[in-house]
Amino acid sequence: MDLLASVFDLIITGLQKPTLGFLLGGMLIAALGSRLTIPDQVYKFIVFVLLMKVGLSGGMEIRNANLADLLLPAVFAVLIGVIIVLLGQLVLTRLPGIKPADALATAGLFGAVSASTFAAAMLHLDDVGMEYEAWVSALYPFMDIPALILAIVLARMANKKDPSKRNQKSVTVGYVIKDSLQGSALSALLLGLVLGLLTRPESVYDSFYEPMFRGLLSIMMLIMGIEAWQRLAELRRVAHWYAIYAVLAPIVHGLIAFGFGYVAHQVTGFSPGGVVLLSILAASSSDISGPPTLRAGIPSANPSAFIGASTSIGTPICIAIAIPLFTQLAIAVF
Amino acid sequence: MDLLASVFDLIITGLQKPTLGFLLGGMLIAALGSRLTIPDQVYKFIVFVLLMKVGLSGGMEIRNANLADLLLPAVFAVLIGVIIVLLGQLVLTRLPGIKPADALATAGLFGAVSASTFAAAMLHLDDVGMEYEAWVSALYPFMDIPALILAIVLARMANKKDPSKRNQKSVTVGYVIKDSLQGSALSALLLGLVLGLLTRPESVYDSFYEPMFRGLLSIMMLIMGIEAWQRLAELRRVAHWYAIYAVLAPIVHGLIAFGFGYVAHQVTGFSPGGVVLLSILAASSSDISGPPTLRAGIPSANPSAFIGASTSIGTPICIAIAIPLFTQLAIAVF
Amino acid sequence: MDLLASVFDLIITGLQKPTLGFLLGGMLIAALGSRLTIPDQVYKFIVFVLLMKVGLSGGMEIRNANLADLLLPAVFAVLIGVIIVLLGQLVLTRLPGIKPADALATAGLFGAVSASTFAAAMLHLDDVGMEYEAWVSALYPFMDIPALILAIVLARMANKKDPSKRNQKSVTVGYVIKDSLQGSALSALLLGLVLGLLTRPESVYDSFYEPMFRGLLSIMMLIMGIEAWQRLAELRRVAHWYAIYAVLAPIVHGLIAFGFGYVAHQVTGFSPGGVVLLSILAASSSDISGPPTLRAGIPSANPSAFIGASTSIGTPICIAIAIPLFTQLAIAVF
Amino acid sequence: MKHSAKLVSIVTEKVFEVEIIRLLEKAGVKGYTIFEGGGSGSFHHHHDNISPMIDGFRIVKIETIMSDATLAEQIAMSLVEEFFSEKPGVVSLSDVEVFRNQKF
Amino acid sequence: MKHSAKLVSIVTEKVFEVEIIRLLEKAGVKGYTIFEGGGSGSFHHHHDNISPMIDGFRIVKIETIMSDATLAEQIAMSLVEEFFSEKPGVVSLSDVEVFRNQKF
Amino acid sequence: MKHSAKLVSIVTEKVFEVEIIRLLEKAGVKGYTIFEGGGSGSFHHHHDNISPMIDGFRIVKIETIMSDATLAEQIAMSLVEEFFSEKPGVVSLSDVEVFRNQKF
Ligand SMILES: Nc1ncnc2c1ncn2[C@@H]1O[C@H](COP(=O)(O)O)[C@@H](O)[C@H]1O
Ligand SMILES: Nc1ncnc2c1ncn2[C@@H]1O[C@H](COP(=O)(O)O)[C@@H](O)[C@H]1O
Ligand SMILES: Nc1ncnc2c1ncn2[C@@H]1O[C@H](COP(=O)(O)O)[C@@H](O)[C@H]1O
Ligand code: NA
Ligand code: NA
Ligand code: NA
Repeated sequence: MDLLASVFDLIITGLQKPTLGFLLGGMLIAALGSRLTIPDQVYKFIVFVLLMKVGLSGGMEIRNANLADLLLPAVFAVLIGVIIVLLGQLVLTRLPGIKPADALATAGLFGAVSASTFAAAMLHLDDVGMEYEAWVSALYPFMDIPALILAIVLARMANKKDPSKRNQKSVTVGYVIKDSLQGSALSALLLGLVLGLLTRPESVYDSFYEPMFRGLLSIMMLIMGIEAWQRLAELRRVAHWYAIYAVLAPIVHGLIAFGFGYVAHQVTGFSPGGVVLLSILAASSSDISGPPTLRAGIPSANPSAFIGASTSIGTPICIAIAIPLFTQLAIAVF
Repeated sequence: MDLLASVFDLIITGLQKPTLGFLLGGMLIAALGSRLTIPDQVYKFIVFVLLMKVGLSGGMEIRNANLADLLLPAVFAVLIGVIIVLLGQLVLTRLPGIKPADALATAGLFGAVSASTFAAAMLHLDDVGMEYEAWVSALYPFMDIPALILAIVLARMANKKDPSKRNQKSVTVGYVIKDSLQGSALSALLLGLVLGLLTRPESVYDSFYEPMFRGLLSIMMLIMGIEAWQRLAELRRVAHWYAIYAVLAPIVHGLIAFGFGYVAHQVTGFSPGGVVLLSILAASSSDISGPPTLRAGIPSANPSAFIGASTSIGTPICIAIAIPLFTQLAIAVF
Repeated sequence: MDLLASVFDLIITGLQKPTLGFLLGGMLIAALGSRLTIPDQVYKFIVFVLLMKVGLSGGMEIRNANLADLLLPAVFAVLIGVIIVLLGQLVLTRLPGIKPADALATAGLFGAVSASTFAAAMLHLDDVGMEYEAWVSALYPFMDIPALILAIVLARMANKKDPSKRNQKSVTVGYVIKDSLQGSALSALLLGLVLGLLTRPESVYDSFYEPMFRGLLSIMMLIMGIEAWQRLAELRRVAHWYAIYAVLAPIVHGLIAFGFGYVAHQVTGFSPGGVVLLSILAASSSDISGPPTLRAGIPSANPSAFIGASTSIGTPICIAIAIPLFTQLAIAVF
Repeated sequence: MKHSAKLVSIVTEKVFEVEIIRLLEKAGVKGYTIFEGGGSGSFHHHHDNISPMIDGFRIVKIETIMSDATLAEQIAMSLVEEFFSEKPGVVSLSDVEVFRNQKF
Repeated sequence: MKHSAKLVSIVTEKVFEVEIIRLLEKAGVKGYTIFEGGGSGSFHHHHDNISPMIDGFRIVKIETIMSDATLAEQIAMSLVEEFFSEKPGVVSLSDVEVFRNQKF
Repeated sequence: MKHSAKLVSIVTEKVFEVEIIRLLEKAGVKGYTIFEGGGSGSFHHHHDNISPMIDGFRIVKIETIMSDATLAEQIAMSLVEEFFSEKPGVVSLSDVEVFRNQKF
């Protein structure tokens, strides 16, 4: 009885978190047909400020970090990205009514990383007072890029077997790496890391990027909520297996990463908060740069399927459930 | 002599308020042909943040409010909206050179509410230190929607008598309610109210929405000043009765609402600041969602007339005169 | 040995300034082909807030300033603008492969003023703790407008000699003055000055414009860095003399202005910080309103030449070298 | 293979966009493209970069290519007669050539 | 009733927009529509999403439909000869069909 | 002097813009203009003002005027056959008249 009550309490408290409130609020107003939208140029600005904040704080911390500590988590991040894509291919291609191209694009998107979900996780840890290595943000590309590359390469190999599509222009691995790093999200994050590492941005960080973080993230959550609802209509038109995959993927992927993080904790003293962030990198699915990269890399894949699964279901599940879940798990385990 | 001096002092002090300063500054630079504009996506973002701030603060207060206290002011708000439209129809249709459709669209716009003028009034009360119920913002839709509906319904009835226009598609009452609530301004306000009521947004409110309020409102005032001047050119092309109506309407409508507010003060202890805010809801005329709703609902009405009257004259009069006037009145009366 | 070490120290410290860091960061990511961009509507908003901040602080200070103190620097500002254009014409038209129209447009752009570079200089002085008259921002139009007018008038006179172009519509001096003052940058600055002078904007200044300054300037620097790199490709297609001119011009123009400023210091007690700001007005080249004014005024001039020289080389040199250089010079001289 | 088709261009205020799209979809068009802009006509001015306050009054152009010329003319005609009798807007038709006829 | 008319399309830099509108209005056009974009031609590149700093260099397209074909050609010709001799821009004419002829 | 020319209009998703521009430049076009918008077709919806998150999925229209009609048709045909076989997009051709033929 007590346990039930405490779980209920936890849910209520969770729903009262402004982050989740704005996300659900966005879904609600979209469901009610509201014409409220955050203009796309404002959206890009918000993404920029959030990622610059995450990057700067990471970079300022790496200055004093032991670089060797980064190594193991970075290797694990690559492994996790690869495992998610292979697992996704294994599962999705086996399901009825799912084209290989769509399966791989979806798996790739879930292997890649959502910067805004990651920012929400950082804020959550700040709020519950769990410490973490700010440089975990530097792991982002290590998981994101291999996942995207692998998905595109596997799709191309699948296509090669199909003679009618053999003359398609192939996208090289180098191209995908370059394209990912040049995307606006990764560029902003990496630039922030570099500026945080090499310059002394404390004054501008304390006067602008840090104070704006919470407010802009609330608007970002609203946008993601609106978007989640909008895409749901498209998702409904494709096989319902995507929805089931999207519900389970954040939990399963987060657990896999939690396991790797646990090892890193034992071996190099990776902090519990760091383990949670690594789990959220894995649990999240890309919402900004992943989709166009996959669109260009696997043009035959149906965006309604892969974006729908990720934006409409994967991301809300990740924010509403995976973030508090893995935080609680870390409290329980460590 | 002393009285004259003190009135003069009041005017000077009023003109030095940044709110009014930015409004007049906007009119000035537009009059001088400046190409300075605030981009429309930024404008939408500013509107969003202002309304979210107003909504959140209202919602957080409703938590502790006695819901019964809201009832009477809400009923009064509906009544005021209806009275303004009927009064406007009575007066405007009697004047020479004014088409019924234009008369009703103008009356509807003045019955509806300007969120940004309302925000300016809240800031004014904060500055003079007069307390008010933050939930007055929740009265917005109670005045806005009935006014718009009534204007459109009356215009439709007028059209029915005109046989050439009988086959026009009719806009239903339900459509107008839905359309109003789905508009970006009301959506943001109501979303803020709900989030303020149901979640604990204090952290994001204190770190972002509250600190940004004054600055973004100053930019909003600048935009409204520019817009006021731009529309003046169009207003000049229509009957000058619109200008006279627009000068008097904010004062007359504000006085009507002040009377209702006085009653609410006597009956339920509605605060003096609340009475001022109710008066400004009435005195203001809609600038964001009203115009397109009326455009769709009364397509034969000339936007140069109704928007010109409201944006060019009604709003500046309301901010420059009605806000300080009704504040002084409240100080004198209560 | 000690001197070398201290110069080296100075460079390292300079590179760690966030202002310069963001500028170089922008060039870096553009060089790497990043798709990160700050949307143009956001850019316009940033420019507005920066200039409003500079204007407001200037205006609030003029209230207590002795107006006679402004006179000499204002006259000097006009002289400096004129000298820069004449010097530019003298030098550039003598170089091989440079058309007179291109030479004059380039000289005009370097005679005109960059508001964002000026803002960066103010922040630099704040950071090193050197005091200055905030009203120096009011000198901006005194240097900017005469330089643009002179360049356009000289280009027109050169064209008159060319019979094939005689029937071209002439742009009058009055038109250029009006067009400059109506530009978005000067409008915002002058509006800020007027509002700072005539109203009491302290509350909104302290709660918004001042706190946002450092952060928005960092983003402005990023944009300028990206832009600098983008334009470099175009600059390469024109005579390399432009590049050499653009490297030297900020230093030479700054020195000329420093000399005038020194005289003003002796005569009216113009502060050392004021002298630095006057030097940066001269050293900078216009990036927002100058280019379109010159485009309309000298349509036959090739924008790749004049904008390339200014944006790609002049501005970075001015921020990276001229600002610290003239600050050090002021410390040494005064 | 090249086919001739009709391009129907509809210029109106954004506030009427949803309604027109609905009419087009009911009439069976297979696709359309929308652009935002500004303009000036007999009703009132629609500046493209000022007047941010009233977004719904911006101008939009809706273009749809149809292989069936008769249907295109019918749609254009009925829009002009029923929809644009009292609302601002302009409808025009022009000849284009397309490939993959089944798409239009 | 369907009428044939001429569509004049003018592509140029935004900085020249005001002047061209003034010329068109003087020539008696009854309406026009403006779109913003980007482009590339012989003068220099005009990217559609980079280079936010110099808004005036963006590309705009001004479209005006006229029922009087001779007037349309005259306007187009004089723009090309007088206005665009030294300025970037492209003018083209095409045939369209409109209804409500009095509007054009 | 008036010359007849072909206008090639290509509507597609922004994510493919760079590639198409590269193809056009390789094919020798002398200039082009790009507009952003929204649209709807057989692949999926592209709203013009919602869905800010995925900018690359917005619709763009690329217009290029060419004096050589055969080249224009060839470009259009090869785009449809090679590029748009599996990607969303529409290519159309129409007749226009231009002045200063050397520009196209
Ligand atoms: N002759 C025309 N040529 C091109 N666009 C036009 C023309 N007339 C009207 N328009 C467009 O249609 C909109 C509404 O025009 P109107 O119905 O005349 O108010 C205008 O704002 C223009 O964008
Ligand atoms: N052949 C063309 N087809 C379409 N648009 C063109 C063409 N040539 C030039 N333009 C447009 O006109 C602008 C100015 O071109 P230009 O006068 O060649 O510098 C370019 O930026 C393009 O937007
Ligand atoms: N019949 C059409 N007329 C105009 N534009 C179209 C048409 N069909 C498709 N489009 C445009 O081309 C884009 C891609 O279409 P699709 O290849 O059918 O998915 C759509 O989003 C529209 O912008
Ligand atoms: Na992931
Ligand atoms: Na009202
Ligand atoms: Na200068």
